[in-house]
Amino acid sequence: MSRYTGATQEDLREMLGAIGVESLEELFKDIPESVRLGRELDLPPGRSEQEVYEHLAALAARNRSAEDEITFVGAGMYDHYVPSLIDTLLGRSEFLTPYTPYQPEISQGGLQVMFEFQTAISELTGLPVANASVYEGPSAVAAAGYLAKLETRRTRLVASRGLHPHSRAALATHAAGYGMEVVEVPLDEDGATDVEALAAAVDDDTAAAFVQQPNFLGTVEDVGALAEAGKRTGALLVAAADPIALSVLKPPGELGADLCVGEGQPLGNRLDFGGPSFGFFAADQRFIRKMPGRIAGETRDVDGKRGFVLTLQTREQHIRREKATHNICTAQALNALAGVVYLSWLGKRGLVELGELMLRRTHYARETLGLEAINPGPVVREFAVRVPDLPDVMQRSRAAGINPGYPLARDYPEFSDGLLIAVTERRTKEHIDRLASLVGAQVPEGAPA
Amino acid sequence: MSRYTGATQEDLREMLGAIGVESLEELFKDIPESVRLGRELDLPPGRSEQEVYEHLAALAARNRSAEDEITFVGAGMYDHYVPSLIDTLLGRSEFLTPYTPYQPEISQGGLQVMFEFQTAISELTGLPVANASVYEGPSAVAAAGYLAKLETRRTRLVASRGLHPHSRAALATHAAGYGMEVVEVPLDEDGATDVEALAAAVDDDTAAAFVQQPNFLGTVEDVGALAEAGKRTGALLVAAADPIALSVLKPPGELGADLCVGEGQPLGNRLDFGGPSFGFFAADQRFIRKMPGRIAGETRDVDGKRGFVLTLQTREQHIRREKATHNICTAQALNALAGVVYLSWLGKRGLVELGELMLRRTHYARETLGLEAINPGPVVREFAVRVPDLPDVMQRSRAAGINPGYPLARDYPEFSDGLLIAVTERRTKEHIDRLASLVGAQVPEGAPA
Amino acid sequence: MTDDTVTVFERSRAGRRAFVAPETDVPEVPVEELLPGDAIRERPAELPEISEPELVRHYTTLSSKNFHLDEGFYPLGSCTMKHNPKLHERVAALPGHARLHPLQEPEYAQGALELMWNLQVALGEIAGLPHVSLQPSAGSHGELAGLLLTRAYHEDRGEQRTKVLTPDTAHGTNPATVTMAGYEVVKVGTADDGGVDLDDLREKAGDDVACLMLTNPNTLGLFDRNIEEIARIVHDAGATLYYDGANLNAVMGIARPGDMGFDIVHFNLHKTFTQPHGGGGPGAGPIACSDRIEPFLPVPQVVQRGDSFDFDFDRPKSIGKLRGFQGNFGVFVRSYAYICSLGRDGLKDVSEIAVLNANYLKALLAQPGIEEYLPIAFDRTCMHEFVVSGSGAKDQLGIKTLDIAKRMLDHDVHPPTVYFPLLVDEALMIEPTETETKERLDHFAEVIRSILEEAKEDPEVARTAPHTTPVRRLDEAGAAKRPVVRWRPEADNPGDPERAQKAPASGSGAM
Amino acid sequence: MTDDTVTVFERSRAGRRAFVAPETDVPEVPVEELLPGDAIRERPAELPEISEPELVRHYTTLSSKNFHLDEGFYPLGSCTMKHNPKLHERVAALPGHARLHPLQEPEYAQGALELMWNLQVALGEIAGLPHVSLQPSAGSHGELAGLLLTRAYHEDRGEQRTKVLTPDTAHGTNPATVTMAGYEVVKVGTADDGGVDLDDLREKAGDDVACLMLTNPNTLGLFDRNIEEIARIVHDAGATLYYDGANLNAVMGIARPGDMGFDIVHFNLHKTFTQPHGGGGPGAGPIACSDRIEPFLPVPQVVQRGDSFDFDFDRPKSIGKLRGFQGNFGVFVRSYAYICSLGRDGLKDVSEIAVLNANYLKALLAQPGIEEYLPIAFDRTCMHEFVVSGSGAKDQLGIKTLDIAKRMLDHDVHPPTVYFPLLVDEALMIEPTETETKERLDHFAEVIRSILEEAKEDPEVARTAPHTTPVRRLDEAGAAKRPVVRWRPEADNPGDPERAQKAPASGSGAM
Ligand SMILES: Cc1ncc(COP(=O)(O)O)c(C=O)c1O
Ligand SMILES: Cc1ncc(COP(=O)(O)O)c(C=O)c1O
Repeated sequence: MSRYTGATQEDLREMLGAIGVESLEELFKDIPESVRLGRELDLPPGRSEQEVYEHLAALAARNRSAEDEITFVGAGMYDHYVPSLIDTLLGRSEFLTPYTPYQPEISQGGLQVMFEFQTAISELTGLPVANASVYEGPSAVAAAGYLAKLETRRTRLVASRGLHPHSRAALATHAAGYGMEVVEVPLDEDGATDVEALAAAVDDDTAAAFVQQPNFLGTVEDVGALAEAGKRTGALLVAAADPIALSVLKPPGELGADLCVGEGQPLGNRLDFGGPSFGFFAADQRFIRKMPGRIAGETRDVDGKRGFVLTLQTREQHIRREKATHNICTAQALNALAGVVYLSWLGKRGLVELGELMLRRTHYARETLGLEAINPGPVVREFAVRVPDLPDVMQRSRAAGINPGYPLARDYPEFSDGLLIAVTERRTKEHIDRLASLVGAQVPEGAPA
Repeated sequence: MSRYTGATQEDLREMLGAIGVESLEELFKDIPESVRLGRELDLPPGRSEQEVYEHLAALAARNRSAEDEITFVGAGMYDHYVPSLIDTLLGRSEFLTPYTPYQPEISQGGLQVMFEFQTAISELTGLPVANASVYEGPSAVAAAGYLAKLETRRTRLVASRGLHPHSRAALATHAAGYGMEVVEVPLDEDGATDVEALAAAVDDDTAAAFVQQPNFLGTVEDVGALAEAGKRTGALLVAAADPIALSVLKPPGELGADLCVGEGQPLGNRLDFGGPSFGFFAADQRFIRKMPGRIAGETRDVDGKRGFVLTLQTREQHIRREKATHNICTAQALNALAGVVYLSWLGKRGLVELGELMLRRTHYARETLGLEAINPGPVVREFAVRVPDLPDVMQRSRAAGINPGYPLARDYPEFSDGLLIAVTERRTKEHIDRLASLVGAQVPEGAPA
Repeated sequence: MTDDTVTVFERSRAGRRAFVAPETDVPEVPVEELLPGDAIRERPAELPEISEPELVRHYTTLSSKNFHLDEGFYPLGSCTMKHNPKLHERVAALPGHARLHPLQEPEYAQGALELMWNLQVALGEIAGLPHVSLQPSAGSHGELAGLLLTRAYHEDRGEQRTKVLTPDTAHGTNPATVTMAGYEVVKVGTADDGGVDLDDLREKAGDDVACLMLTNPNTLGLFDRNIEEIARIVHDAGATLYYDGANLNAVMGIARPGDMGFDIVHFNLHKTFTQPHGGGGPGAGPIACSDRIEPFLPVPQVVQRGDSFDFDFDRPKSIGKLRGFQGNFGVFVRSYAYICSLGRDGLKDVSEIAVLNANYLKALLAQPGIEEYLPIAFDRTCMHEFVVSGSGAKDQLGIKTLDIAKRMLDHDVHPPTVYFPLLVDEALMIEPTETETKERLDHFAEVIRSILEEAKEDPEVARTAPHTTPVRRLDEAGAAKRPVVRWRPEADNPGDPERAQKAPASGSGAM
Repeated sequence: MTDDTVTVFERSRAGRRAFVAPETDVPEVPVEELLPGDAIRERPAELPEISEPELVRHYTTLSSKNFHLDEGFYPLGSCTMKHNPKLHERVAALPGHARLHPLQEPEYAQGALELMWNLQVALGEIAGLPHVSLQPSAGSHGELAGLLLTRAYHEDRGEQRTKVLTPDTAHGTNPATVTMAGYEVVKVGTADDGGVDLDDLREKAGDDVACLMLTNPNTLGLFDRNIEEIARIVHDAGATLYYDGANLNAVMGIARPGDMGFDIVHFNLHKTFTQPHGGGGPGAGPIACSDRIEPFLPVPQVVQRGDSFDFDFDRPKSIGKLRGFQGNFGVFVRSYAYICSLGRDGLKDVSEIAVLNANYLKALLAQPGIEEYLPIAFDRTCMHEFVVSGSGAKDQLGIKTLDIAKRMLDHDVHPPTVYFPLLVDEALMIEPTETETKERLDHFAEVIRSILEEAKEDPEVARTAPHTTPVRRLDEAGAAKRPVVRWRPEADNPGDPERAQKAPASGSGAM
């Protein structure tokens, strides 16, 4: 008997008796011998909690985390400080262990959290409707593509090259399923989406145009102009956005975006080597019945008391099956809880203070480094530069305990010497100055590693 | 306004108005100018959560903890594995944040935990009555001395040199207050308490005799014989005990001890550089009304429903004031909770399995090291050996990431080359073999550091 | 103030704060100099202003209105609500895991890659299919991956197939996934023994069929004895056989999908491998597949090179990426810890006890006093779960399955899954899981018995249940008719005690 | 099973386990060969046998029966129930703190020693007394330390003093400590303004007096305006003046005990410096003192040597050790984090808002409809807390302070401290703390008003309160008469539903 099961020998006897069988074996008689495993699984034997802890701690020790080095890597996930109260609240079994709230009367906590989360996302994005979360950023972009298909019945999707490479990849992968073609729009020499090219790319069969604010290089896009260009032929404008950047940037909803989606990790979620986090999905009112995923709504109980329920479920797979607006079932409720707690912790003024601090440190970093900028225009939390002999510089910097950023070569061959540098409130002036001393322009060629 | 206070400017205005004063200043008018500070406190300004975290993390990083080295140091506190569910349960605000349960109707959780804790301690010690915790081990020994004084009105206390040095020190410090003299009984050549010497040391004015099981050197004492000798003249026999060792050792209560007290840290509490942990205090039934500290009792409510309350409070300071049996008020409830959860986690069989594992590893370690034993007799979790050129050996061992044990010189000048080595379930055979390769007898003289 | 339905937004008071910003250590350049005027946000997002103590209280109080697994029995059919070991939260929170950036070079993430590799190996062994991708975010995402793989596989062979078969007992995500993957759903009937109707299958398994999606044991909790014949039919038609792994908890170490003939499997790590549900996620839906499907797996794949590990992006036939980065690593950590804890013996024990518990509870419900009202659908030896029909209670007691479920809420147990699977009238789908004790199962049967007996006296109690919960039955129809999906100041006046009286219509999100 | 008063022992079932032992990697020598026969335990301790899931549920369910600070208002007078920041749990749990062995050599514990040093410096500055020992385990332990220091100080001067003065308003630990420290208690009266009766003090402050123990503000929440005169009298008598720091929350950054003339101070880190109470500890009671007391401080002392830190054991005049090791370090970490977070400005803000909140709540209770029944004792501007008397309610409404307190339990607020201080008839001692919002204070006043109004209609409701709690009023007299202080199998038949009917007498611990 394992430490997680409770059946004692006595229980076993009584229970088999009540069932009316002789042995556990008998319970599996419906499984044809020919498909039985007939041997033990080829796995190690079970271990004590202590031994498992030691094993996983040893594995963890072989990773170099943001606790072990000063990292300027971002590119979609960022090393923000996660306040302690998030650990405390997410650690409460009341939030951690329930299933999706199918019984609203005993799930008001989770349902109200969803309602509050939707409100916060709606505020951030400037769009009236938000769902209770989707998986994460790039698949949220793909989900937006599917909504555009359902809405317009068109077959083309146009995506800026400023959209996160993973978002473009996920969009293409999913579109191959729902039968749509994805066309890419290039960046201009300032590292912003080429507005003319976008205008030219959309045609009468284009269901949606995708941009990202700020874009992958950190460039602040002219979303208004892109929306105008992208919606020229009746396509939807989908803006992927960094929720923290929306502290200081105009909400896409106010600039003509029909949908605003994105990666929620910066909002109180850990890096976790890429997940779990959450994706957010906000839309204009007219899409409310085409949204993917869970949506909590306010209502009353039979006594007139305020309460919350999962609503508009006729969109969903468990009711609508093949006609559902999306197949998502389990989403990211716990991560979304972290998101709304984080936003409430920051508060109306705190979010702006955080955004402005990041903004200023980002520009300070770019100036201090003094390297050739790939996107010289305004940036919010991230920027791209060209670094002469990047590999050596990376080497030297990492040897000094600083991870200077994400090399662009894999995703942008055109920027083979490009480095994407991200700043958060955890990267202080002192960190930035150390970075500059290692990779900055003034560093003498071939300085000692 | 700090992040922990809620008074906005508007609140301030309204509240001062309701009070009928102009300013906050006015509220302090009773404080004579002459004793006002009249300047700012000479402390740094407040900092953000993130900055405080970084500061404390930096301090923590400058300690070498049991996470950073393989430690064989014990001497009163031990590096046991603390199961994860203890973190989860102790982290629940419902346990973490309430005060002492003065309102039983809304404190049944805490009160039942105390009742369960008392039951577990009673089981371990073989004595019928246990309180809900005292501060920690050595002060629990001192508290036993005070009970002995109240009970016998005698003025002498006799303590074995096998009693933890801190217990002997705390006993002396407190006894100086309640006006008692402490006499020490030496150890015999086997590192056990000298029974004859104890018998000789107790006289008609002796209130209590103190022994420890196992003693500070790890020696398994003959508690039965010591009890007989110690109680010869009507003194109480107080046995300090290691609760984990009582997994395999006969409970002092079954061997004639009147009181059994000890340090609770080994029971699911962290090392925490020495505290907080808890002290346990168990006694024979006849002392129930002279016990120190809180005691939970079972009772019924007006509807006949089972419930728990703080009981026998007429012993306590808040009722009895100068006639109280002890001055303790705030004790160690949360740490005691960890203790009873830990014991329930181990369970009836698990505690024995743990004890036997430790016992076997301890003897394996002593044999494998092959050094001259200071206490050659039976030991349970700890043993003392003589180590030629101890300082160098310590050096070499620590350089290799192993903390070989606690040098006895400070507390036992007679064992200037003595090393006290502790084993827990976290110290594997492999750890022990590595220790042997560094400090064992077969290590060549002056091996390279 | 103490109205426990007040949102955090309504608790806001201008000027309060829980957050204090780190000092600005760089020049305080005006925002206007750093951003183009028309890009600057004009009005800040209306987030709550609240102190830390009140923020903690708000969410702590909300949490206490949730029923949860650490509180009691949670036999939600098809959801495998097993105990979530606390160790898993500890190891997932280790900074080496929790603060590891997803783009850290493999060289500096060897521990994480080894963990993923070990988990892949274990899942492959459990499924009997050698190739694993951990990338999908949940079960339904894994299903989508499975159909995208199927499409890629057929296209690679120059075949165009347009249909996917799903049994009428299938979970809703199956048909929904089929549509999203660009296929047409074709339903296959269920035979009298609860298994797939073989004749119907033979008839529909033409060369336009790309895949049959099946879960075995199926959603009735029954193991399909004809699984080999089914596999033969599907493969003869050139289609793939997809295994919806939501019910894997029944057969670990006993029978493997790969050995049954399945080509592709998804796992629900948040079911079988005990990732806590979090009130609706996160989860993870890794997939395992056979050699012929392997070339099409998503990128990147974790690969072993000598005794180190790396990501392989160079997979020309890959369907690409399903999401960002490598998947829900934090979930992998927990499920890997689970597999390490249980090991080969423990995993088999899990399935044996899960099946024992289900059959024992089924036996308890087959007693007079219950069975007349809740007859067992397809009464056979079940696997990890079973389905009863509320038809009897409806006809003889005048209480619906919904009423029984709602009345359970007053008894502090979570109701089973209701009204699913669809082909069972007034269905109650019961999955106790292996981590429940006999006492819990006995108690649950007693609760059902007492509800039925109470209904004989007075059905109204159940019809109007629950009576002891934070709220009672809620107006779901009204919520859907005039959806209020976010809080708005004009609708809800902060702290206004009368607010609870207001009609839900107010605050309608119309804009 | 679901009886929520069943103990963990009663849930035990032979054969269950939550613990799995690490493998035995050393020879399995029989225990008999390692231990003398008569030392070996014969029957194992009767600990519960229970699986991890049920263990977690047992204690989670128990926890939910506690009222707690993260749930609501907790104005327990003299206990300073302020918010416990969650950051403190995070930093205390860092392995560098939590797994640091107390006997680690200072060389390898520099971070811990620096933290203790910094905390000592901060506490010394706040108290206005330069020398600090962090060793005492709680306030009462600090009091004992203070009197032991006083004794050592006088003995060092060859003086024998036998008496210690305590005001009649003193907390119970003060007189209890006096006795434990081997002194005789002499009570000093309280003047009409709530301060120390100076004449009485002058009379009693003879050369046999070792110390006056005082808290200022005192337990009435009043600052003693005559503190300087008091200090003069005490010092003229050659006695020490001891400051019970439980009420320090009122004066941080505003006035310092040292500047008032106190020689020795204890701090309650679990009050003023927000260590969570844990349902009755842990806490810590550091002491600060003046130069003349310093030589007697306990060992070891943390000292700074250049830019490193060490323990000083070589203190010939020291009173020795009060406990093991260095004190409750984990508590120090939290309180140090608190001081770092608030800083000089924040600490003063704490005291100002604490006093503001107390005076505001006092003003609310001075309204008609309340004040007639709960007149304020010694009505002056209060500091961080104040005391009202239930005398009016008792005479005019026939409900006692206890009834009012119990009725509050039905309103989900924690009652104030009751029946203390002793010199106020039917006392209610109310300390809101600075972390409460105006809304909470307003609500509390409304609760009191509604209870009083309800009592006018029907006092029985309060007399029989509480009505909505997990249990109702409990038989405390019976519990003390026939104490049952541990569970016993013969008394409580596991899982027996009737057990709740049994008389408490059964299971009496008589043996
Ligand atoms: C049978 C079955 N298939 C698929 C799913 C979908 O899995 P997920 O919720 O992880 O997307 C579920 C989950 O409810 C299920 O029960
Ligand atoms: C005024 C006063 N003095 C002393 C104490 C005792 O402090 P502790 O409980 O930490 O021993 C208290 C705590 O209730 C108190 O309120």
